Amino acid sequence: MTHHSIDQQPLLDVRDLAVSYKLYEGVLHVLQHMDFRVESGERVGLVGEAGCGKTTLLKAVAQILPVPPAKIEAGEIHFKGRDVLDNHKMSHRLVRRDISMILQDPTASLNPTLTIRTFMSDILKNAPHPVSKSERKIQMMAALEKVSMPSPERVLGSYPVQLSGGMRQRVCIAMCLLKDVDLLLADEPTTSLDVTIEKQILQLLNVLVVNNRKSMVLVSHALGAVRTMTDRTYVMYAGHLAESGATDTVFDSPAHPYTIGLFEATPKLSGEGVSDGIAGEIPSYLAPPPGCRFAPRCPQAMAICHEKQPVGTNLGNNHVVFCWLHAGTQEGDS
Amino acid sequence: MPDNQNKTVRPRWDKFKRQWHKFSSNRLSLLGLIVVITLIVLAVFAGKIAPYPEHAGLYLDFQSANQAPSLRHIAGTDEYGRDIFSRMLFGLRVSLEIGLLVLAIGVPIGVFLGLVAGYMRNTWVDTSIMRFTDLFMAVPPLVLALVVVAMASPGFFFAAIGIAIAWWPWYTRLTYSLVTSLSNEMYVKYAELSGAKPRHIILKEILPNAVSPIFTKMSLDMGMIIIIASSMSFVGLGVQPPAPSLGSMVSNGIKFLPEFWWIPVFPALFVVLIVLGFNLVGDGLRDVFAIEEL
Amino acid sequence: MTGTETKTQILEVSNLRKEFHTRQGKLVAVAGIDFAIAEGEIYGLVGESGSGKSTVGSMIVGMYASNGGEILFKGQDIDRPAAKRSKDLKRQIQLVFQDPGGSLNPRQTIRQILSLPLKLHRDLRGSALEQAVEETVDMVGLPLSYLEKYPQAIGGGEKQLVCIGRALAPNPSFIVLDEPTSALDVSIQAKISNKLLQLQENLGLSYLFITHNLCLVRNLVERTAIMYLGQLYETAPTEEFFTNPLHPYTQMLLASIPVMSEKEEAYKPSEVESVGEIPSPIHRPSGCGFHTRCPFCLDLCKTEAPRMTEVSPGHHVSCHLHTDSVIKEASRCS
Amino acid sequence: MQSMPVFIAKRLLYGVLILLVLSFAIFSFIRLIPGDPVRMSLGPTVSAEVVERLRSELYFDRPVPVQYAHWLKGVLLHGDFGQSLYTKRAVSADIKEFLPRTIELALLSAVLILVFGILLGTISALFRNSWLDNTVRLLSYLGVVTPPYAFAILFLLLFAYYWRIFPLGGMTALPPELHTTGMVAFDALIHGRFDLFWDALAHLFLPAVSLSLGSIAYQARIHRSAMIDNIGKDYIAFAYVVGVKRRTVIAKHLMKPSFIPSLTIFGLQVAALLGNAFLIEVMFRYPGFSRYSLSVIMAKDPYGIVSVTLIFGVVFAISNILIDLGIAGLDPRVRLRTTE
Repeated sequence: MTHHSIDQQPLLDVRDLAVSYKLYEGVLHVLQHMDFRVESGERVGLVGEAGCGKTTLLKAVAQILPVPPAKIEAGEIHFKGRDVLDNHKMSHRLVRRDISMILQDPTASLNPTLTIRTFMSDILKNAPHPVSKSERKIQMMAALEKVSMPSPERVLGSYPVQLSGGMRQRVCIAMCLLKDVDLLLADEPTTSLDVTIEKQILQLLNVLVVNNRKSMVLVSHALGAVRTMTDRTYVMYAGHLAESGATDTVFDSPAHPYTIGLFEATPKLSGEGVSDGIAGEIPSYLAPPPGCRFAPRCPQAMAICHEKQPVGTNLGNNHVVFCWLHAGTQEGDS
Repeated sequence: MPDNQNKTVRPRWDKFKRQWHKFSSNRLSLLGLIVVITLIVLAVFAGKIAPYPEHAGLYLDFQSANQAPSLRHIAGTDEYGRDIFSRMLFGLRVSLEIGLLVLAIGVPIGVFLGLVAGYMRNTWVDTSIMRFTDLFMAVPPLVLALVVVAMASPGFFFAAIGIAIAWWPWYTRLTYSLVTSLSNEMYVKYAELSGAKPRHIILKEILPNAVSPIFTKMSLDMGMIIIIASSMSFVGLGVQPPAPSLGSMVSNGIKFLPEFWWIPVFPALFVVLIVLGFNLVGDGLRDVFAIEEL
Repeated sequence: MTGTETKTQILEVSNLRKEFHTRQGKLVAVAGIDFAIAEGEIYGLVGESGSGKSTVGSMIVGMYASNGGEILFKGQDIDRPAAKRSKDLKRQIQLVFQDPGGSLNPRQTIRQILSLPLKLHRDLRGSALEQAVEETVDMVGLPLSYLEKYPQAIGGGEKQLVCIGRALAPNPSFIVLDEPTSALDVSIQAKISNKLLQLQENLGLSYLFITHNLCLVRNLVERTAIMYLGQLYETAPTEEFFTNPLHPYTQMLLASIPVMSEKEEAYKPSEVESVGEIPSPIHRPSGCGFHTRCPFCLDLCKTEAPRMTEVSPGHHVSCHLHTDSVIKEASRCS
Repeated sequence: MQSMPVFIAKRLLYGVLILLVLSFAIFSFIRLIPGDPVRMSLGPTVSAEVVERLRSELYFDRPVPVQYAHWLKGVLLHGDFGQSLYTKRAVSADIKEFLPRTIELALLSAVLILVFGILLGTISALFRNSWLDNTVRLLSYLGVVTPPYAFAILFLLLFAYYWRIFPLGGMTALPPELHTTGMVAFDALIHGRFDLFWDALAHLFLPAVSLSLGSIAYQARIHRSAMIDNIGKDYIAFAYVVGVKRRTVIAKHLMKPSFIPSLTIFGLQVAALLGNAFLIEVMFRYPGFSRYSLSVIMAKDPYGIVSVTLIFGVVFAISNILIDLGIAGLDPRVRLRTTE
């Protein structure tokens, strides 16, 4: 994906976003200096371990952050050229109309007290052009068939408890399809599913996005899924960006020590043995390291890493890495 | 992660300090604690603090009957000329005593049966204990307490017994559900697999994790029991006159409404204050422990 | 049937069955399986949710007895709950659970947690106990200061190290590892896996490694067995298992794994698409349990369950396609 | 598999069984403690012969189990709850007269608790941390810690003595001449006697409010926290994200699951309500079943006490079953669990 040019406006442009959570123990500075971009028709991957702020970023974009305890401290979120954080009714409507999100746990995403039919018709009742009951039924069935749901009629009358995990996630995707969105945010859509079902769901998502020329953000702990399904990838660590670039570049020649460590730590199907992993654990957000947040675990950390947060260095082709090791190797424009 | 190499770490104390910090950072909880401590001090030293300690019992001084609140009698006097404030302090002592007595009887029984039934789940022991518990929950608690007290004899001791009889099943239920869910915890399973004795499993693995909810409930219940005990005095089945009890002070005072409003109103407000104190503390505890469980 | 004949078997399982009675009906969790683990071997048991793999582990450690079959440990029958096992047997077989957070008592310090097995199994008291506890934390590579901490105060990987320490403290000879790294981040998973390998080698332990993660198995274990709906479908030395997978289910699983590089893609059988859902173990399909999803399903598969056959030394498959060459000619079902 | 009616029948049967055991225990207890209720009831002047005759009429000269069996036979076969030594009437007649009045009072209070508890809780949750929320929370805190008799005093003082908006107590000012169901206000309403209806309602109002305020406060607190708990749930976020209207999310997706804990707690409120009715009926001199029960209990009237306990138990059990049915109706998980 190299067709990014300055004059073309990205579909989603997150600039310098900072989000914190205020808890009993204190303030958790989760996201900081987050820059994130999705072009029209682009599939973007977001990679990082549990608790690194991936979900927070997506929820901030979809405007479903639980406020309080969450708080947007700084930054802008531009969607279709409009800063949607301006708290304007129009921005809200824009986000609701054109962005959908699949959450990690399909069981938690579906209201346990409502049937699938009730939930789906509530969505349709809010469509810009309300339709009759029979038309709604047709649309619901069509959406369920699009996600290759076996026996959609029966599913419509079911409560979520009566469906398997895979079927629940299909239902969630079908619900996202009921409105014609431009951007689909998929937050670990397959983490709670078995690997054979994961494959089916990922394939389904990919087909739906590619065929309808939608944009998608795919967050996944399954690095392989991000590799095969996205054009560009962001790597996050502890609420900070570690590196970003074209997916192939990031996977073939990772530059950030965290990315390298993460990829090495992932067990390979080709059987290359077990790596040592990365020493230490994720820092506490209550008192994160003042410099690079990865510095305490980084095998190559220098003095400056513990003091100052690294700035982005463009290694070429928009492969940007936030690491002091690469500072000074700048190539082209930043 | 830098390691704390300090050799003299005292984990229990650290944990207590952390919990205390959370508790005291909520001003309402702190206020509740201050209220409760003040009340306890007042109750313990009622004999020294009360301006007219002799008014606690049988005492007649019709000349100073039904006096409005003044500097001499800050809560006024009742129909026998007794200082209401002094009587309130002794009534407070009775209320706290009854609350403690009910908990002292009800909680050990309830928790013990809950532990046994929960640990011996799906055996005849479990079934019989829980059926027995149902028996005591088949009628509203106040009804059961009233029946028990009336059948025995009205007074401080049987009022406490009556309330305790209606109260312990709630602790059995709570403990039972705690034990049932804690028994599924992997650390309990591990201890069982390792051949730890039931005593160890119940006392060391399960009970410490069940203590905070039980303790929180006790604090919240203290207020509730004081209300119930005062209600029983109110209908004449609690502490018998001339011993002062807040409930009977209120009920006797009603007939003097509205002219001598202070006779029932101050004792009633006092009950509200006592219950408020214990509830604030209980809610504070619940917050602290809920956070701690995360 | 047994595996490698040259080594002595530490654990032999034959025709093991376990049923549970649920409100919906009888659930057959384990439907008659056979396998054997050699002294000093790491044996991988792989399966998706509902395959019954954890139930097998639970029976070995004595959480409950089976409903039929045999578990031999060092030649001695141990098929009964832990309460009825000898003290020495309880010491020799240890286990590590999936969720390190949930398997440590939050009201006990690490010292108290580690003391329990030492007291119960080795009857240590006083300074001998203290010394043994210190040796244990040292063995798993945690600092001594951790002894006075509560589990909530340490990281997920560190908690799992404590669990491993607890399992090792009584000097066992066999450890059941039930998804020991699934709840951990990839970078920490690698560290724990490494530690497990190192300890196994140093102490001459045997492991039963239960997991859903095929990539992990590939790099960690010597022999791999695959389970589906309570039955073993294929077992082989790990290298053989991944280079020459024979059972259609194995192939489907391998094909479903999202991988990180083209090199790994080469190990994925491409012709098998993932279809269908895992049937409920309460309503098991007749014949071969996999026939509802199998792309090569024969008429015979629907009526008759296949039996384990050795196709090459140490490689066993339970599939009609590999049992009887005559059947292969029979008609394929639609 | 079992169907809903079977489930209810099982629950009822178990409830009855428990109540029989309890009433037997209580009955034995009264009969075994020292003291002669017959002599107490008739007074010291009556001759021993009369006392003996009455004792024999009441089966009190037989062993305790026989006495109980006799009483139970009467209850089950003829709806005869025995003779009250306190009112000197058939207990069943007393029940018929007094119980409907207390049920009317309790029903009115229950409606107040549900409506206002849930309303206040909802407002509080939706405007979290606003001045409105803080006010509701403060008031509900005060409500929870105030004993019902304190409310009664406050209302009597303000609304009955000073402002004279409501009557001081009693059941009606007009003669309560209708006896269709025994519930005075209800009977007046179905007969179109609006003068009597307003009269009865005015007499019911302060008792019902005093009885329900504490529970309203508690109910509001529980409903608020249930709603706040659910607001943070993924399914609410998901409903917004897929485009359900805000109003629908609140009124349906948020409200329905929040009712489940709320309704569970309502069961406890009913228990408190039935217990506290004693105080309220005494304070407002309301001639209901609770006041009657209190007199019977105080008089140690054996057949009175068992009958009263049994009736309270039955009312309590029915209300619990209704609440459980309500929960099952809201929560398909419960429904599927109980019917499978």
